[in-house]
Amino acid sequence: MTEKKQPEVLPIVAGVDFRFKYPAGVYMSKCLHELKENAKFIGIQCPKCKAIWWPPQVVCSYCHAETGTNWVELGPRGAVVNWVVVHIPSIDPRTGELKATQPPAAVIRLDGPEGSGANWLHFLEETDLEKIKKGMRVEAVFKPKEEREGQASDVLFFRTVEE
Amino acid sequence: MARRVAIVAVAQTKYDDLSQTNWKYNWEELLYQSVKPVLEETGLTFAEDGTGIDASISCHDSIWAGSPFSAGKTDDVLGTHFRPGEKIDADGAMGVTEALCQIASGAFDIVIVGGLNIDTAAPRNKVENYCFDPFYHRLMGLDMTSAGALQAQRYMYRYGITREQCARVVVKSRRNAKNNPHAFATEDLSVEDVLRSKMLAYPITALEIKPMVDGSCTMILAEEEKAKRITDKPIWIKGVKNCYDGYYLGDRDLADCKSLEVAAQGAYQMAGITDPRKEIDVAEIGVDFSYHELLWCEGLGFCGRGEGGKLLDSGATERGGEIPVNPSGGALAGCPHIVEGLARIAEVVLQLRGEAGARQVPEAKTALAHATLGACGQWHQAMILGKEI
Amino acid sequence: MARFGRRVAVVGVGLSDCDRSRPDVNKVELANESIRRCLDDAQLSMQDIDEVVVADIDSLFGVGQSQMWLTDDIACYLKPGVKVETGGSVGGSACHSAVHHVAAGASDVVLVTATSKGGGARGPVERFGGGARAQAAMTAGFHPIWDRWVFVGPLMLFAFMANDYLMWSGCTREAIAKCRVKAAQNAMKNPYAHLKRDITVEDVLNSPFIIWPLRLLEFCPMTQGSAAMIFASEEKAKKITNKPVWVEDIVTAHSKQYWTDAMVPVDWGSQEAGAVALWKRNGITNPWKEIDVFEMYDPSTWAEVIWMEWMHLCGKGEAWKLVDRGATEINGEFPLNPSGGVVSTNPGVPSTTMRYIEAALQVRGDAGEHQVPREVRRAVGHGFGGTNWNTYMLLSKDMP
Amino acid sequence: MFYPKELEEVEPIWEEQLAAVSGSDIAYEVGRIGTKFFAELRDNRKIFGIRCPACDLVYMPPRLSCKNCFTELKEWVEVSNTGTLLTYTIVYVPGENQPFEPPYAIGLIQLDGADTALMHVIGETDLEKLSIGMRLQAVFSEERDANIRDIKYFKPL
Repeated sequence: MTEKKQPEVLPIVAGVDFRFKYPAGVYMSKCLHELKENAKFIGIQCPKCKAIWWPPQVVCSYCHAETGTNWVELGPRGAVVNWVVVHIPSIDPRTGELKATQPPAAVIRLDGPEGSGANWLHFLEETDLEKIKKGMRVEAVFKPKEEREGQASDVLFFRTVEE
Repeated sequence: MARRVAIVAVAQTKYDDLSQTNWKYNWEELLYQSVKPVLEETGLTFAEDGTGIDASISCHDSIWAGSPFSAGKTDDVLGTHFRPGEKIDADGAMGVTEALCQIASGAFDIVIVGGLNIDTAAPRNKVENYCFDPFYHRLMGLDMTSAGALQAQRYMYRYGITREQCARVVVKSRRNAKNNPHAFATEDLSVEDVLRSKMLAYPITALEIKPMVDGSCTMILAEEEKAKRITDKPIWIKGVKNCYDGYYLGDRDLADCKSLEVAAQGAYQMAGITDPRKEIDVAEIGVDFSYHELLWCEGLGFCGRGEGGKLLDSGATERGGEIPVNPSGGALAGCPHIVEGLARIAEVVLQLRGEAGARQVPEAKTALAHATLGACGQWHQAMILGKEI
Repeated sequence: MARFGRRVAVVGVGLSDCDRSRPDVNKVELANESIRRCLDDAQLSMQDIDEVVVADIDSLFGVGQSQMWLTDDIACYLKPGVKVETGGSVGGSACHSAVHHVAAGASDVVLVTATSKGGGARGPVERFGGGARAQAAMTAGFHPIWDRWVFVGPLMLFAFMANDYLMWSGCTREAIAKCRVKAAQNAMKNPYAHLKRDITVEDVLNSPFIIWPLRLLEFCPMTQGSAAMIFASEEKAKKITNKPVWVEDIVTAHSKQYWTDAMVPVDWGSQEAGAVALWKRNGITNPWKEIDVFEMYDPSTWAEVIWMEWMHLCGKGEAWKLVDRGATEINGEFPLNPSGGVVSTNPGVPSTTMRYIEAALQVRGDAGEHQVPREVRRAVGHGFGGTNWNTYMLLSKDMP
Repeated sequence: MFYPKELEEVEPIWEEQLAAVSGSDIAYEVGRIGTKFFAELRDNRKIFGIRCPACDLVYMPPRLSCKNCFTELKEWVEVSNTGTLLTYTIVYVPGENQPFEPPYAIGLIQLDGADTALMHVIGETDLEKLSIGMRLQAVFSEERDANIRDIKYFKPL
């Protein structure tokens, strides 16, 4: 465009600050209550292909069978499968607020019955990268019962354990 | 279209206010309540040996879902793990058109379409305000209701439509909804009740807008041969067209509905319909506000311009009338955003199959399902369905 | 064998100028820019367009039901249209919709439009740039109760992917850096690319960690830009252009709701499922030999390398070695992302459309300075997006 | 009950969160067309439309591209600050981004010299006395920030 230099117009502020109610649903509610009340991890097992779903869900992602009430207990111990360390400031999308630095995030394979298991993304207590190894055994550390809210954050982090 | 396509099964949940139960079901659990019945009815699975459902389409509006990539929430129940799935970010009726094209193109034989919304989890006014451009409309505080009020006022002014006529649409809708087990709002209302309810944006009152409810609707579409094998009551899609009007409300005379006329004529032409009022046995149309039904009836060619009020007064749009409109009660009796148009298609499928129960229109052979989206009906879709091929 | 009832071809492509910010246009004007270029490319007028498919992710870009606002500027006024929202793959999903509509006979000439221009932050997060906000906006696509609180956008996903690959493949960080330098070299040849810095392997290796072990230069930028494509039926395509690019096949694969398995990574099976279907269905037994150009959606350099393996372009653990010896360079044995890829230009919504456009331009021989120095008969464009959505389009010079 | 009893009877958990990263502080770049329009409003209290020579239409608000013929629009036309009310409504319920406390009136106003109407607020009026076809005049805000609210409202003439 060959128009002469235009006066500046700042971007127009016209945002909408909106919040939604997000339901956990019956399966996840059941599992979150179990975390809160009994500090237990209950996953659900597909009756057809035996895949374990954590968090529990209504149908099996793999074979579309209904999972029903085929609960299986997982954890509280598991093994570290993969891990990363966040180096940048991030925003909590739930509140829009800046998050302080966070501990290393890891995928933990929670122990299931007969050598099975299910993966969960959570935090590690160990912050020394040198010490984190694949296969490292860890255990869930819960908030005190009175502080638990029925959230995934009722588990504070996973602590390294010797076995 | 290159191949004939039929709808072989439909299911809807009851449309209800989930906030009453503290939003008991999450997205996939709500959708699964309509997915399971269509799977059971057809006996279809997601088998990949050529006998199963080939692809899935989920329909929701990411802005009403309150998160991007919202199809993730419904993948599992629609069986898309490592399989074809698409997401239509508009009314489910557009999803049905998409499924139609996916099948007619030869890409797939059987496609499942599911749509849902949890209206009551979303702040309606804020979401609707967010749907306007940030420069000219949003800062005027517009939402769909105030925009609709501008259209209602212009329409009433130009054609002498009365507020009582608009209110009668609501009365009729509630009366019809009594016969619909999926409907939410079924109480008896008088014209006075409607007019005396809280004024939201003149002339639209609280009873003249669709209530906020939650629910889901799912259907399965199939190509000709498989459709005939799956069911002895396939319902054929005979014509469909959708159309967008311009965005700026001030660009058009709001008493017109040009995009609806284009969509309707396109669908009629495809289906070989020349006199819609005579040839269509039942119509389910997208009515977000009372005046919509009158104005859309004109755009659909059920009567002349400005005659929407008279058409209603004549009783022609009653269930026993010449051209029954919304015998289910329509969205004014409660149907969530996004599901609205999809459920209209599901309702006419039930009518054509003769499975509409107490709301059945006798001997329905050809039906129209209409959907609309956007401020003042910017987008419309008309679909003609038929019992016979 | 034709896969569809009617043959479909790409007859026009258009890209806007791409940059970190395009303050000279608002969103609909930015969409308009690439559409004008696309119509010029096809030598069509807006009246020739039968239908428009809009790709967008409303929750990320600050306007709901964006197809409504876009209508006037995307040649959709009084025309039919579709609105698609998948993930970053959405610009590809929209193309697939257009192909289906043409093949079905619903329309003859369909325009696809994808635009990325959102609102910017004003407030306490502004000093961190839009990056943190963009990551958070994408994090919002994860499960609100289960996943949002722990995730840091797709960044975290690719960091996990990198760590996993480092653990078992024997891969060197230099190989990955080389791959990033290759992207920069290609981008410098592409007038529509965003990042065109002449970077070195050292630059990449010295760039800071954003999420260990992922470095800043190994991840894609944030770009504003738009892209448009026109698809037409056989009959129309032959009239419109003497260089139609035929759509041989399209594939979409999606995966399950929860993301944790993608961090392990198990869920890259979605990339695999899509690619395997594409190769198998089209009789391609050795894609490395039979595909002349591959445009992959590479949000991170790590993804480009790792997904080569998942897409069966090479064996497990081999990709980094191929990259290391320059096999994927523009004049290498398997030109991968001659456009510079997503790591150089990432508007998000149009990113997949851009991959398809690059594949089409390469088949046409119109890619200019970044045209690969070999005969291109078959090219593949790939798209990726949340929630692990993969799209593939196989384009060919020869009519299927 | 659709699901097994033990699930249907669970006390539901739900959480209220931001929809995405939304926020009232999000700002949108207006582009060069918008810059001209809003700068004229702010600096000169003038309202500009843009003309499509092919369709002979003056668009209000101005835009880059004609929706009918896709002509790229360049011809700026100053339109009057008076116009005719095409339709209106009175908003009674509070809502997001509203310029005034309800009840207030908004309407589509076709300014003299423009072929399409602008959506705006109607002020300095008895809400009972509004009528379609009435003449209105723009009242500018004292403090103007280059946005559509630089026109405070339109008042009856």
